[in-house]
Amino acid sequence: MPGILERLEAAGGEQVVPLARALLEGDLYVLEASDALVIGRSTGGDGFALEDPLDGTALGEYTKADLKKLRVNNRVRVQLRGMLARLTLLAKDPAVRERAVRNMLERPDADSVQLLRDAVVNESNAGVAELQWLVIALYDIEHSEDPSVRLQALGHLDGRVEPEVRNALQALLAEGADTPPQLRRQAQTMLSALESKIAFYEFLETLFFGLSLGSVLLLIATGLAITFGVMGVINMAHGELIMLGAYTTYVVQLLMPDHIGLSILVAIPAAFIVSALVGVLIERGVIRFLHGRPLETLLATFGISLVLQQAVRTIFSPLNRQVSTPDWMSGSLEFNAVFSLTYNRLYVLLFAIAVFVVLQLILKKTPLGLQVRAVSQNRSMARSLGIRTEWVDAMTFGLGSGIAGLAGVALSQLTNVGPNLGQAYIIDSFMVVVFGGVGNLWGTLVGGFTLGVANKFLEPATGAVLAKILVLVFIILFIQKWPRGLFPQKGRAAE
Amino acid sequence: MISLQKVNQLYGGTQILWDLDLEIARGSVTCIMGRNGVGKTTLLKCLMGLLSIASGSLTINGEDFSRRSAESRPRAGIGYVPQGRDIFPLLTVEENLRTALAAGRSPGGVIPEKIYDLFPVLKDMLQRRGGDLSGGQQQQLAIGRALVLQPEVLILDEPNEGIQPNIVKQIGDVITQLNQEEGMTVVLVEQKLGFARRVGREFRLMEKGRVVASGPMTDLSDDLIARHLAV
Amino acid sequence: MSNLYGQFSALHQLREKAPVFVAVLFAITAWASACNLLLPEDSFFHVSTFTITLLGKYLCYALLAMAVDVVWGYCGILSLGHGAFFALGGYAMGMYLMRQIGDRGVYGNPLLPDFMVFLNWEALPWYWQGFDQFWFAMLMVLLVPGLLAFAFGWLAFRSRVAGVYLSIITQALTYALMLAFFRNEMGFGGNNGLTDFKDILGFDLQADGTRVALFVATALVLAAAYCASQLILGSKFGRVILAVRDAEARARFVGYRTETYKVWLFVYSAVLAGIAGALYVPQVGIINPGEFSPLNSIEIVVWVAVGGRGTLYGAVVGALLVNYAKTRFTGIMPEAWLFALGALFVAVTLFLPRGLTGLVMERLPRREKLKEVAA
Amino acid sequence: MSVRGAFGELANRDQLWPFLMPARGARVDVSKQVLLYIEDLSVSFDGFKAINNLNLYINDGELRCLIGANGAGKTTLMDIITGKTHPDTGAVYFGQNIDLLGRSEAEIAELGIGRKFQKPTVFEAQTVYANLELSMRAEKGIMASLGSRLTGEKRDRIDQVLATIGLSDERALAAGALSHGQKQWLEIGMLLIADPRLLLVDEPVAGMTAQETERTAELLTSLAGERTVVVVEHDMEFVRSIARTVTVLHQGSVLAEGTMEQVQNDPKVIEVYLGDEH
Amino acid sequence: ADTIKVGVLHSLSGTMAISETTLKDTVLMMVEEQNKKGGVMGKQLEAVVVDPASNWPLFAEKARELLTQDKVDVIFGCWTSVSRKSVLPVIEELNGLLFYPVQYEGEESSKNVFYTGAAPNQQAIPAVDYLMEDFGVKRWVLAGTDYVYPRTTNKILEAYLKSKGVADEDIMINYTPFGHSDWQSIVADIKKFGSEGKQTAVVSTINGDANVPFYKELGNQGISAEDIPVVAFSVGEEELSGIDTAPLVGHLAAWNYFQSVENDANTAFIKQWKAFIGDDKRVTNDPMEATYIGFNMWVKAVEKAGTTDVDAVEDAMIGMTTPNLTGGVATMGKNHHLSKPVLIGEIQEDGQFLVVSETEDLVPGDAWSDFLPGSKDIIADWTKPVECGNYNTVTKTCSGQNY
Ligand SMILES: Nc1ncnc2c1ncn2[C@@H]1O[C@H](COP(=O)(O)OP(=O)(O)OP(=O)(O)O)[C@@H](O)[C@H]1O
Ligand SMILES: Nc1ncnc2c1ncn2[C@@H]1O[C@H](COP(=O)(O)OP(=O)(O)OP(=O)(O)O)[C@@H](O)[C@H]1O
Ligand SMILES: NC(N)=O
Ligand SMILES: [Mg+2]
Ligand SMILES: [Mg+2]
Repeated sequence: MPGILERLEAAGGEQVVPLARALLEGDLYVLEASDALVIGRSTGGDGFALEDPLDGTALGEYTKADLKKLRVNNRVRVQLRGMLARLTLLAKDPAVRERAVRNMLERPDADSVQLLRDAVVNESNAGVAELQWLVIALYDIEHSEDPSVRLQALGHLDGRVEPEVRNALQALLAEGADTPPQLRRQAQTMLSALESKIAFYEFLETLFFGLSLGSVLLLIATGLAITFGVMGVINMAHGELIMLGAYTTYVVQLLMPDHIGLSILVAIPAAFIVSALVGVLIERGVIRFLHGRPLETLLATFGISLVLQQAVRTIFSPLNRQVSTPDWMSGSLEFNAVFSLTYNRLYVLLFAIAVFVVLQLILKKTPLGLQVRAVSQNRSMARSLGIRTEWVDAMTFGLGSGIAGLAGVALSQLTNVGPNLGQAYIIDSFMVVVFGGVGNLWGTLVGGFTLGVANKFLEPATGAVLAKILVLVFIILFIQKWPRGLFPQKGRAAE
Repeated sequence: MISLQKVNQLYGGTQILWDLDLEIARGSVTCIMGRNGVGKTTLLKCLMGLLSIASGSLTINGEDFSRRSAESRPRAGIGYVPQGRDIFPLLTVEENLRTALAAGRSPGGVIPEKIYDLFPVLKDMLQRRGGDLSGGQQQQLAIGRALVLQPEVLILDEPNEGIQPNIVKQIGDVITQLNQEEGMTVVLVEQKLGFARRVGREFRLMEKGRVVASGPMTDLSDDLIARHLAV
Repeated sequence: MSNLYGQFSALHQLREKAPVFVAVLFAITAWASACNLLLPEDSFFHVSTFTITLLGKYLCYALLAMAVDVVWGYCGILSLGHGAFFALGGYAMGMYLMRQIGDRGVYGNPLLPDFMVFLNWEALPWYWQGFDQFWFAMLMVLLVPGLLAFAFGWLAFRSRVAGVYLSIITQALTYALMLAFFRNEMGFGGNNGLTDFKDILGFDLQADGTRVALFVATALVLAAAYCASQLILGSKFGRVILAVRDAEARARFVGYRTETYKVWLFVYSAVLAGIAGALYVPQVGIINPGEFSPLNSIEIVVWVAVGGRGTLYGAVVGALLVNYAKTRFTGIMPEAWLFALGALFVAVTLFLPRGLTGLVMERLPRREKLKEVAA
Repeated sequence: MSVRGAFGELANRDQLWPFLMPARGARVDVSKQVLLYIEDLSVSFDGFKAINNLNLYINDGELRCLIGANGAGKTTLMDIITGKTHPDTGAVYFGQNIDLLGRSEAEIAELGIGRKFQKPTVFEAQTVYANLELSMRAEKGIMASLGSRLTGEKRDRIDQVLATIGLSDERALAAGALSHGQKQWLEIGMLLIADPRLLLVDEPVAGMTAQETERTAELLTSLAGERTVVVVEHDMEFVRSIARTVTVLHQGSVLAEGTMEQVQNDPKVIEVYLGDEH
Repeated sequence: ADTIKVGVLHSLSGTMAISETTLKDTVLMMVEEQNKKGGVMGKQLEAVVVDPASNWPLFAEKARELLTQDKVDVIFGCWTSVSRKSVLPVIEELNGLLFYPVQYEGEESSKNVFYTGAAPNQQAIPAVDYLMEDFGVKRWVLAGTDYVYPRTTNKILEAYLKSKGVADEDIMINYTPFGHSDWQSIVADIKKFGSEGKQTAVVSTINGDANVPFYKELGNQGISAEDIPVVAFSVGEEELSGIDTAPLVGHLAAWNYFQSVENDANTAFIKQWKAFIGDDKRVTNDPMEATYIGFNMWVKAVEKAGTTDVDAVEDAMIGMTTPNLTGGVATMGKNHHLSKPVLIGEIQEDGQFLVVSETEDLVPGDAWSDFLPGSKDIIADWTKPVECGNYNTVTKTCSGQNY
């Protein structure tokens, strides 16, 4: 195969780009009937629309059975990429050109650099040109014998944070004593500047990781902050309600396989409703008989969680289910070569905050918020004031459960959708609610983010396992000092 | 307007109310008296639907309420100030008052200003937690909260427990005022004779879960008191 | 609140019932042991070694449940981390059993347990010293859970951590320990834990005689613990404990240093749990960090609730019943047993608010029936 | 101490673990006839001054009535004396020598300061009898309660108190099942049986009938002299019937102090507390 | 008895149900199939299924129940090593027979157990060799879940890599807790580690549940297989069926079987499985093949021995051969481990693997690793005259036997 690719590149020039791309992306097929190479684009289900790999003419619709996929492995992929980079170096679209140059960053070879030297003089886009100079400079620093060329090349590295830059500088500094001192000095100052820059971005990155972990904690704990924090139900089935939300996402995707991007948006209300309904069912069926016996709710909801888990195992099988990530949630938002934020985490973070805000509004702006607190503080008095306690209980539990469902949607984008999903999160969610202070939503918010950030700043130093242990120990010690969490209920009655 | 006939009530195995009969007339101020533990609070809780009655009937405004939920009482215009006040401790004073809006009897869903006129201290403390208030302040809050309902009948269980004298007097005045100016029916459990005599128009004496004597307040003789209230 | 009013008289009844409990326990133990050892295997009345080990395991769980009931049922301390004390007791015993293997391990190293050999440990860590002595190991069975409980309780109760806050930090405690014991660096065999035990005090662990002896020992310990707990809780100490459960602040104003009471009760309970763990390990043949799992601890609480909280024998009955149900259900309905178990838990809460023993006790005559008021 | 002596002491069942025993407080020094000193006391909650620069002295053996508007800080004052609330500034001394601040509730109770709460608080799940047993003056340490027996003497004492508070028939009833007034009595009983040096009684007659009020008055008066009693009440008849010295609190400080007569006619007191009727 | 009882000891609930349920179904399928063929020695097989619920002590209890109450003749079961360790004393005490179908860390050979999954030398080492030779990998991240299998495998790999001249600073070892779900920092670290100019690869011994978030994070942080390939030992077709595979294409796994291997036996097996389970989308995987081989070998051994008696079957098993599903023949070694081909596959978009490398010969399973100092000198040989699972060839002693 490699030999063939080189010949293709030499012979075809830019014409083979679509073919190479299709091969790279796994869209290249052999039409069994004619043994012709074709590009196939799935039209949903088993159908494929075929086109000619060279001129793009449509060849009609075929089914999977008519086609044989051309499989490639990593080695071929690496080669294809290099080839595409070289072929598209002069493409019209600056973005394509930029991608092509970027591809050469890692290990520029003499041929490619020569291509670049030719291209850079005619490059109209400043950004692309800069990148091209960077590749050339990296090559020169590594290979040139002439100190002045190398010094000049160093100038092109200024202000860049690509890891290749750092490697080049380090390599230069690691050279023997015959490197001119001026060059060394220059490289040294650039390297320290670069490193402090990278350290800063690493700090930002860790912070984001922490906030992102915090947002997951917040999401899983928010529902519990209501059912447990406000209503006082020790809801061991909370994790399973999250799980139901995730499975709902899966089912929604099954129902609309061609609209993965949209399906997540549909799944949000769907998961809320499914989990909320199950929550209302649990409340009406079990919890309402346990008023004033909060500890017993632990036992009952533990039983319910077992049943829900096994039910999911029976219906969906014990295997994990596949939930796809829509395109708009994949990849990352790149600020520069060392700092980027992954989209899925970013959306989850925004989503968590949005859920929190909406919930606050519901609790603050509708009578429900006041009534549920009244009911939880003194049920019979609430009834004597005309509060429909049964309705309030059902709605509140439904709300908390629905939010658990929303957490499930988010988690389906981050982790396994399987019967054990809930168990994996139940402990953490209780931890966050208690750490923040039972009955205080702001506590849950601050608690979630604090634990997330603490965890992520510890992790690089201690490793993931120890970080987790340390956070737990921290919670234990924290509670000793603040026995009612971060935001305790105050006043005479709280004692 | 409130009528109980042959009401029996049990806590588990112990019977507290025995074939109890009670009539409360519209516009009256009725004072229920009796020693500790005779079942006064229990009677009021049955009235409010907080305890279910084993047998007997309870009608309010001619409607049968003996099997209706507690929530239906405030909707029918019954306000309740329980013994021990039952303030929501973690809600602010304002929120405590707002809870009573749930019955939907306050026009526009706002707290009537007159409550602050009656109990100015509440206005000063609107943002304090109910549970932090002193006992007497809580009592005022409890009455205020019942009044947010705009009730036709106001039921008070020992409203003067722990209240400073000038406010006791004020509460008495409020009750009288509400009764006379708005025609509110008042049912009052009270141990202190002086207050009962001053505010009550009718009395009912209870003994061991039964009403054993009743009549207009003027008929409450020393003899009756000695017989039913002395220890 | 529901089951509180009857408590006190129940306590008196229990004092009458202690001999009954012990007698029943001994009768079953003696009968099962005799039928296992004396009767031929094909006899209809033969009790298999399987049943004996099973019963032994259940009794360990019963002891553990009792330990939880002592703090939860009587003092209102809902510990969601009692599995930690159980597991620590178990590890102490496991370390002794491990050292007993000596050079009979697969690598034949006389000092290092197998898992240390193949992960290239050079020497025995200091905290493994002394565990070759039975007395030392037994001391640790009591001391390690006891000290942990003391340190934890002293911190928590002194700062007046209570209610769910306490429950959740006990959970954090066991969770942290689980993660720590999972770490191979800890030197406790990582997630595989300690296993492949050979003998205890020189007796072969796989011999029927040893099994029966362990089973009988467990029964004896359970009976002793029952009586001890009964005595403690029946004394004025017990009434102070109940007072702490119901109105801790009031108890302080009466002059009781409630935190001291709680700490010692907690330590007592942790030691019971540790003993249970130590008895458990030789009978099931393995101890691993899974025992620290928070869900395990929650399950213990569930046993107690099913049996009936606040009555020691209730905890015992609950542990036996739930575990028997688990054994049976996982065998006869492997795919659906969780439905059955889950439904059992829900049903017990809904229909038997005082647990199974509550149901039985309610049927007993001459009990005052005082029920809660809606207030 | 000889080794044998030390061993003997250790072997003594009641003394087995000396370090587990609560240190019994030093004797109260009342050489100046004053039992309770409260000086420059202030406490605020979220910026609200509940006690404001309060000075108050209670003499040994006195029966003092404390009155004042709802929210004047009477209960808060008791909270501070009994160790429940920590003041921002000020000093509270029991006798000449014992600083109460910084001591735990239990320590203060052990010193002989007993309290009845405004809202009756009893051990609801336990019988009336057990409530009294628990409150009895005795060693409150762990070992002591493990080994504690109800001697005939103690039983007589409980019976006596039961009779005093009129709950002899309810002795086996769970305290939670008592009516409000009965709980009040039970709590008074718990106070009596603890045999304290200083009794702080917060609204003892709330919810009691006239006769019961009278009985309470008699009881409290009979206690004074040997013990010191501080009573908070709003029932003026009751106060009148027992009071020798009355202190009026207002907004966290002393507004007036004197005999009932003096206080009753103080225009400031009439304005903020009594109303014009009295 | 008129039937031969086959015990099935796989978790159907709890954390391991996700993996083990499939194996339970596989055994049931094999039993059904065998019964259709007339059973074994003319007797029908009867499967006895129990649920040890991912609870390790419960595994021991259930094993005892199967052997003493149900009196099964053989047990197919266990997945995690800890469950096997828990069951082992019981099986040895009662002289039972266990077939263990999962790749594991080695360092064990029991008279009563046949290990039909891979030992480390049948998975890890060939995978590393492939990456080193064919892909030019110079830096290594050994990432694993913190438990004994990854620890041991990584110990072996570390020793192996160092013997190949890899420097200390070119090896990064990282452990995470079970079910770890927040991989942001670790993936970022890997990215940094891999951006220092040398071709880097990740050798993953990450356990089941933690894999999905791990791969998702890799994809999102833009690490493709061409940049930093990940070769996994615990990710097979079944795990992939729960993952959106698009971002994973090109990452690798090393197994002894892939569903995609084209071969008549395999095609038949896949068809039979899909029919049995009633789901056209269900996949097959390596532990299933191991179960298949184990089962067939056991049947053959019973027929050869003419009895289900454990000792006789054990003797008959050694040297027994049966076709595997990749076109070769599996042979049971004297150390109770199988000889297996080692396949390296790249993940494809459809969740299947494209085989990119395959060992020329079958690799015999090595119970005791040559790369661990403690076990270099130990061998297992269950034939006369050694008859020992851990025989020290230097001291000529046999240690740690329990039967
Ligand atoms: N939850 C309960 N369980 C059992 N008995 C109860 C309960 N609550 C009250 N009682 C009993 O019912 C009787 C009546 O109580 P209730 O509270 O109605 O008395 P009351 O007349 O209001 O007395 P008070 O003047 O003291 O408030 C009392 O004897 C009391 O012991
Ligand atoms: N923990 C607290 N948090 C906030 N405010 C408090 C707290 N404790 C007391 N207060 C406030 O301090 C003031 C004094 O309360 P206190 O209970 O001492 O009054 P009191 O004199 O006992 O009144 P009453 O006669 O009505 O019982 C009140 O206004 C109360 O709201
Ligand atoms: N053997 C394993 N994968 O635990
Ligand atoms: Mg009452
Ligand atoms: Mg007060």
